[in-house]
Amino acid sequence: MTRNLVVAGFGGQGVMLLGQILALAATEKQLNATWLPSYGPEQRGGTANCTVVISDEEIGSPVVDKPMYTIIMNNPSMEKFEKMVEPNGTVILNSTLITMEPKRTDVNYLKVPANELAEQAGSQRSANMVMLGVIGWLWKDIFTLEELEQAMVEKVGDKRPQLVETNKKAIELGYEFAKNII
Amino acid sequence: MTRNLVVAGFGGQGVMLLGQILALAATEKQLNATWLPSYGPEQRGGTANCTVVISDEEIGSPVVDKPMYTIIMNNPSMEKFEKMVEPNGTVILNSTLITMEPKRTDVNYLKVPANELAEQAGSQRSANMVMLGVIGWLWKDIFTLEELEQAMVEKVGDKRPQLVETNKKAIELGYEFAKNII
Amino acid sequence: MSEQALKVVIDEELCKQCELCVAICPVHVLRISSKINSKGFHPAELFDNEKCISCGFCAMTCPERAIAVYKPEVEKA
Amino acid sequence: MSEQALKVVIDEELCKQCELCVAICPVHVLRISSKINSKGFHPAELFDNEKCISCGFCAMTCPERAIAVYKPEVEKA
Amino acid sequence: MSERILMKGNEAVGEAAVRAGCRLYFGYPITPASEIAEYMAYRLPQVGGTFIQAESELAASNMVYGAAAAGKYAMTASSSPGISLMQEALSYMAGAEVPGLFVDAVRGGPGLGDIQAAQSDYFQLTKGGGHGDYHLIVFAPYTIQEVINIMPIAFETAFKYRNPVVIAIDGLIGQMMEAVEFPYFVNPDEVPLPNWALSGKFRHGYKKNVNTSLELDPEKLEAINWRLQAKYHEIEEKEPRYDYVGVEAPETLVVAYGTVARVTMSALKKMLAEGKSIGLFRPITIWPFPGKALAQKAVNAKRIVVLEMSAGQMIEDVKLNVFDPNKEYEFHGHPGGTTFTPSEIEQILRG
Amino acid sequence: MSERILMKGNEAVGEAAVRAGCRLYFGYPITPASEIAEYMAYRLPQVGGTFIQAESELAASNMVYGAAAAGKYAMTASSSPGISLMQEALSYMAGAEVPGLFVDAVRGGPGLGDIQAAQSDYFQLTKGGGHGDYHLIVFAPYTIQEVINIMPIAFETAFKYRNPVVIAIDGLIGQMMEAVEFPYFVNPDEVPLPNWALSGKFRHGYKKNVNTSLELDPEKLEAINWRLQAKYHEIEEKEPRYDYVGVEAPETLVVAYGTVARVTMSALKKMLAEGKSIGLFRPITIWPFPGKALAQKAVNAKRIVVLEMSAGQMIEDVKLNVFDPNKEYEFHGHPGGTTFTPSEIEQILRG
Amino acid sequence: MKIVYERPKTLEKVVNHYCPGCHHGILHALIAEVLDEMKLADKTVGVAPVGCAVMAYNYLDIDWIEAPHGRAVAIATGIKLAHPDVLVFTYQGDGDAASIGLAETLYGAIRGVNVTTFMYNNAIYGMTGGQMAPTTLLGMKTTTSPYGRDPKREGYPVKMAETIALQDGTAFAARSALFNPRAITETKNHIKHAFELQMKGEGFTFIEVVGTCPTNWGMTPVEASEFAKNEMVKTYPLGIKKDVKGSETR
Amino acid sequence: MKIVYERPKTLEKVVNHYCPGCHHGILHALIAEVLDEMKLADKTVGVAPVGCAVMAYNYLDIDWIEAPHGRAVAIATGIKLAHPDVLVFTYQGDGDAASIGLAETLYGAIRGVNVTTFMYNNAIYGMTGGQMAPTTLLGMKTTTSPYGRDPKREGYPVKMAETIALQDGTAFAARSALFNPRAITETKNHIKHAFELQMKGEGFTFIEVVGTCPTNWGMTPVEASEFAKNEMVKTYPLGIKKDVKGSETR
Ligand SMILES: Cc1ncc(C[n+]2csc(CCOP(=O)(O)OP(=O)(O)O)c2C)c(N)n1
Ligand SMILES: Cc1ncc(C[n+]2csc(CCOP(=O)(O)OP(=O)(O)O)c2C)c(N)n1
Ligand code: SF4
Ligand code: SF4
Ligand code: SF4
Ligand code: SF4
Ligand code: SF4
Ligand code: SF4
Ligand SMILES: [Mg+2]
Ligand SMILES: [Mg+2]
Repeated sequence: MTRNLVVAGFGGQGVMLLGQILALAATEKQLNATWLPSYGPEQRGGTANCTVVISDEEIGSPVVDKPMYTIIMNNPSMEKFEKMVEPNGTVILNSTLITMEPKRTDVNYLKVPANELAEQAGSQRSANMVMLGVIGWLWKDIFTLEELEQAMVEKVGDKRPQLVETNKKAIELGYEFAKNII
Repeated sequence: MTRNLVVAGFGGQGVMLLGQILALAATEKQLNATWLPSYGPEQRGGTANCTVVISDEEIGSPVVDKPMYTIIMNNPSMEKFEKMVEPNGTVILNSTLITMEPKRTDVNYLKVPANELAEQAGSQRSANMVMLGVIGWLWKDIFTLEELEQAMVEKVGDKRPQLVETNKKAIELGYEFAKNII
Repeated sequence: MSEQALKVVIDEELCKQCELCVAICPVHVLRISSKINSKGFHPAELFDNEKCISCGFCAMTCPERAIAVYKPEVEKA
Repeated sequence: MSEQALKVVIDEELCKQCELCVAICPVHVLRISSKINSKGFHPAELFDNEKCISCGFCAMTCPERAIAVYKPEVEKA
Repeated sequence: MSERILMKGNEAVGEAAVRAGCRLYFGYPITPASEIAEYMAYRLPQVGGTFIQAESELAASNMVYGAAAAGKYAMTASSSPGISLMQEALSYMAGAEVPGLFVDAVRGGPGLGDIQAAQSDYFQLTKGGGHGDYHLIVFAPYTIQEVINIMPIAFETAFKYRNPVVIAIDGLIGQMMEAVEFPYFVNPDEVPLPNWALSGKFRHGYKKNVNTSLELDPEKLEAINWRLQAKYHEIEEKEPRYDYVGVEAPETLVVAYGTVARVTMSALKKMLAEGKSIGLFRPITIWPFPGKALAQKAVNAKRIVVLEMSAGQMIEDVKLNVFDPNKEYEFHGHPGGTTFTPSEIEQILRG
Repeated sequence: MSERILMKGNEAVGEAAVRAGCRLYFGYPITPASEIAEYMAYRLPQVGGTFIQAESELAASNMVYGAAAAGKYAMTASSSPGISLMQEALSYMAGAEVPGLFVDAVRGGPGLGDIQAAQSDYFQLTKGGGHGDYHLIVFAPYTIQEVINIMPIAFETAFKYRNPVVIAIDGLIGQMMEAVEFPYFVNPDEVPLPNWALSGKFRHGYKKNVNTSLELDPEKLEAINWRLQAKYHEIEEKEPRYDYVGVEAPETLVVAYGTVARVTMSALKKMLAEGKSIGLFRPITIWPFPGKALAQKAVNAKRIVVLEMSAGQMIEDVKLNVFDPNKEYEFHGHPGGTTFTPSEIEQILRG
Repeated sequence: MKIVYERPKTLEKVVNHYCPGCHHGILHALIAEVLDEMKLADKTVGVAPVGCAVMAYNYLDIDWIEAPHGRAVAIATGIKLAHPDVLVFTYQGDGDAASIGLAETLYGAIRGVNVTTFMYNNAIYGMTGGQMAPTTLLGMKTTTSPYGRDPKREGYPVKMAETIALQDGTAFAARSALFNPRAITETKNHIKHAFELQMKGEGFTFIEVVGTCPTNWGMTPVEASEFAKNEMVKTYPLGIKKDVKGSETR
Repeated sequence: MKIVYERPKTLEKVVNHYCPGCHHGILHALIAEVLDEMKLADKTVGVAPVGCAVMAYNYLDIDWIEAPHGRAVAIATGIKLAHPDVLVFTYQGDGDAASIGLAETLYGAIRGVNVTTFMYNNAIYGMTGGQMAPTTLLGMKTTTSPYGRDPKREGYPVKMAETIALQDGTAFAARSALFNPRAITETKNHIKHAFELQMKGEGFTFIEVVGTCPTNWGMTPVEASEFAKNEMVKTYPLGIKKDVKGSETR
């Protein structure tokens, strides 16, 4: 079993954290995982993305140019990453912010109103956690919802305990959303 | 025609100057000449030597390890350079200061009381010029006495005009000395 | 001079919403607007042209030099 | 104390004939000797032990620390 | 037993050094190595160690020089332009036989360049960026775990041969996260002070310690140099490290190290699964270069493919060691901080 | 017509630079290069030029960087440890495409070493002692006259390719005297200011000049690097220089440069006179290395003898370019500042 | 309408890369204003540092060079001696000018090179993400002084303006700031004065500018400006430290 | 006979390589005397420079390291942090400490490193044969200021003791000399005081020692000492520039 995923968006959208939580959850399960960040040439602001690879074997390249899954949080990232996804791969896009129309026919699109769901959970800033929930459903063969929440708490709990509850709710909303539309 | 010569002694004995004057005299005659200094590892004081090559052809190595001629001004240099001279070569030694006995049988020794003759000329410091006169006689096929004196004046005249006369006298004494004993 | 001529003109695309101009204005006539520019910033705006004394402090302080300031001529003449 | 005991002892092999000691001696009892050491220097020498006041200035000044200085004990006791 | 923790490469460099017994870090910030310094600034005080932010890379490298000459495990980390500024110190340390650990998080050059992962310091690190005949021992790990595994070896090797050691990584290894374990913890108090250490402690009996790279007598300096060369030859005999994945005597031999080797892995495994006659030779030490092993692996190879994130540097060592004009040498490079992608490599390997 | 004058090598370096049109010298003293600075300190004020004793080699090299970026012939001279300190500036200048002349009077290393003639900076100079993929153009003349002949070419080449140029000499060339002539005198006022020069003078029409080696976008930096590589390839095609003395297709091919080549001359001529099948291939540029010409000369050679005042550096380029395992490669070296003697070389060549 | 303030001509009309509220932008603008007023843009070369201002060359419409970290004054010296009639200034961070480049900066002063150096003192390494600078205040937490700068461990803040003023080749050395219109005006006066002295060949001119780094100080721009005004100036007192032409021209 | 003066034990009994009359030898001896008196030879590491004193390691019977040119204080910092209980001093020339090594030396003071630096100020580069030093007096001819040092061309003499004194991490900074017994005694007192401060962990201690270079000044040793006393001190006034424990211990 090997899964890989690219998460892309603006610097402030928490795409790095999303990836780290997945890598952490995998590590806790004694799976192998790599998390690889990539920042644009702008020193501040601008777009950012990270690549996560999870596997029960030794991981080859942490660099992935044809990801199986992508989570895309904004238009510029849609421009850049939509075309990279592997044929038959899955594109999870934040339909709240992405106005561009999907262009490919050989991949599966999953439109998630991430910011809206996050707002329901308590804060737009948890849109990344909604997406975590969505991936959680898609990868339920690997993780339970609890395992993902647990990893989130480990990552976030110490520094910003006040976010834990909102995040949990966001993860669950994402999970439910995915469950219902798939 | 190619001649080479090593001049060796203490730092203060003017061995470098002697070599430079020969190189200069050769250059003025449109011959080729190289002058190569070598200082001991001591930064100050200690022994020093220079190698002069004069030729009417293009000069190959300015480094000479088996010189045809050597002028040796003191005991430590005798130790080091006597053995290097080419078989049938000529060792001109300063008999005023060198107490060591010549060891080789395959070279010609020329003992010159350089300091004494220099004293006669006016200053012990002109011992190097005595040796220049000796070489002048040995290399009379190349230089006239006047040419050597001329080169000496060019080298020394500007900086220490007061030395010119003494030096001239020393060169002449050396020349005469060589002429008489050979 | 027409009443409408603005004393303070802010280039919204240059503005980075730092609020230094807002904080420095001695008569408090600047604020952050609800508009959004192409970089995602809400630019500053002048909300009371009348009260503005054209002191230029906002322009001097603006790190982006997004502000131009004008003074009505011969107003009191 | 014997009259002959030297107040100033110079290690001739260390001396470099710089003359700093000669110049500094307040009572002028040092000079450069006619001896020659293995490096070719003429070492300094004390030529009037009597007059030397054992002030130590020569030793302090000597860059080679070639000088040792002694003072007669209880001389005036 | 040590546990597996998800850790950033740069932090793992710091933690590995601490666990290897290093308590002295002297550094100057530079992307993408700054996180190593930052980790050490936070971590060393916890274990009674000292972190110093030096005024420059010149100062940092000379502080390492001093601390290592005093007999202690000491290190610095920097990136390409900073490493250029350390060349004098490195040449001195090699000449005076002082150990010391240098991490180079190689970035795109020349000049200020960019801050992305690169391998274009290969020549600088392996041929001697500084003056004179000397060598640095250079490890080029390809995963965070390998960085960790190498760390104690790096210090030990430095001290064993009294020679500076470099660990060459890049921003990709430094910034990625992966689960790692630290199977060691060396108590620095138990590392004996070598008897050449400057400290006054070995002076008893008037055998003072003097550390210098100066020898004004050329004959003596030549003798010292031949002695150093003998040491380097010994290192070339004993210390080359490499890894090989592939069929026994491949037709296509790929040579790559560090990040490039790791990116190659995916394509390689795919092709091996397809039964292709291919193999990846991965130098772990780039000096000493594992040339003999490489030549052996290359015996049957028709095609030798060298992949570097540079315009072509290691390829010279590959050719010098294989030294067979009847093979096809193929170079693919990315100078300037861009990285190979797995698909690109797959395409290259499929030829 | 120029007259023949007996001159010291180091002074000739200075005089040649002045006559080539250089009016800006920035230097820091170091044996055996100090005399170049001393000559310039005395000479430049006579011709309206400027001599600056910099606070360090870092400063000196960056002053050259600034002055050359301003479009002027500028230079410095140093020796091995000082050259190590210039590696960052050299990498930057190559990256930002700034010309500038550097003289390296190579001395024995590593570290402080000694002050005698050596050739152990070959790797540092030719492989890029600094970081990143770049090359310096390196001349290695073997007589004072050749230094003089090369000087204007060195400046022109630097400006033509906008790349730093090194003239590698050593204390032997620098301190010896020989009769030389200066067949040129360039008036610097007649050298036009290139349009990339920083000065404000080319700014009219809002096309300001910006000189930088920074490019944070890795794709763009890679493109810049490939462009630089194309330039280097062009230089490799057009600018290699060498000299050859010997029979047409020798059995024994000797490869040596600089001082070693000169010392070899005596023995070589003797053996040629004896009718031996021998030849001396002498690279005048050590980068670009005249590899094609060498390979051609080596076609019939059984034995290739490389002589260097180092522990063996150029030998790698010799092997890479001849690239034939069926020849015998023989290396003889003197690391540490000692020089070959003519008899020693004769003995080596006679086998 | 009379123009009270318009964007200076020499300031290129592009969005710079500085963080919102960073004072680097103010200092850029002041230099541009003075160049406009003195009509010098056609005979000026700027030297950009390695630091947040590394791309300053994109913002002022003059010739520029980007120097290696810390070597700006050496680069400037080379340019100035190549073209003695050209105005040359270096624009540097505190790390660039006072840490890695300390020797080069001081030698500008010792040698009395006719160039002007701006040192933007934000008490931090901005570009590399908030490490300690030589100017970091005692007690300040940075990524490399995570326990707060303790002089026993991390040494003392370096006082560049004073140290430069002590050197005999310095014509002008001052420390000013940008936290309010008065400080900004003062800084602009210094710039003009320094450029005038340079054009007259009086020697090295140096302006240490107390700025801000909202991003790495973890403050809003307004808070950062306040911090500069209330805290920074305690360690870095503003004022002219040396002026060879003080009485004449001011 | 009572001993007034005997060669210090820590001064090795070898002929040094200094020129006759050079004050380097006096400074060596004073350090040796203090080490003897304080019984520190067994816990001292000296850092030799590149300069005439490059082989100082042959003359004092303590552990030594020979640093790259100018980097002595950085080397010393590394040693001191490796062995905080050991006395560490650097012995440097003026070129070494104040030109190429200016940043490293100043950072000893800024950082307040517990080491002692001796800077032998002979206004020249002795080892390399008489080039200009940062400390060369105005008007002095050297091989690289052949027309006499002119501040417009060659800049100004650098005042290290004062510049070091200005830095907050400095515990002691003084300038003294060796041209007569009184100056020598004063220098020795400084050395002892500096070593004491170092052992107490008070910070950086710096002693600039005005010396001579008869060889490159073209003077006899006696003339050179006179020149130091009469001319050097005009540019380099002797005295204590800073002493954190001045009142207590002196
Ligand atoms: C030789 C070298 N060392 C280190 C760096 C990394 N670096 C880039 S900017 C910088 C410091 C910037 O701080 P400062 O000069 O204060 O400017 P600021 O960003 O705060 O404006 C450093 C250390 C580099 N590029 N080159
Ligand atoms: C990097 C480097 N640059 C230059 C030199 C050459 N060098 C040796 S000593 C010296 C200066 C010595 O002067 P100073 O420090 O004043 O000591 P002094 O000899 O006068 O006692 C120089 C420039 C060197 N060895 N290394
Ligand atoms: S010009 Fe003065 S009063 Fe008007 S908005 Fe700006 S700061 Fe306020
Ligand atoms: S100061 Fe400038 S950038 Fe900041 S909010 Fe006001 S207009 Fe915008
Ligand atoms: S001890 Fe004093 S009096 Fe005696 S010789 Fe020495 S200096 Fe002169
Ligand atoms: S001071 Fe010392 S070295 Fe100099 S002359 Fe006197 S004894 Fe000799
Ligand atoms: S990091 Fe700090 S100094 Fe740099 S641009 Fe941002 S706020 Fe300004
Ligand atoms: S050159 Fe000068 S400083 Fe050096 S040993 Fe000789 S006199 Fe002393
Ligand atoms: Mg800063
Ligand atoms: Mg000196």
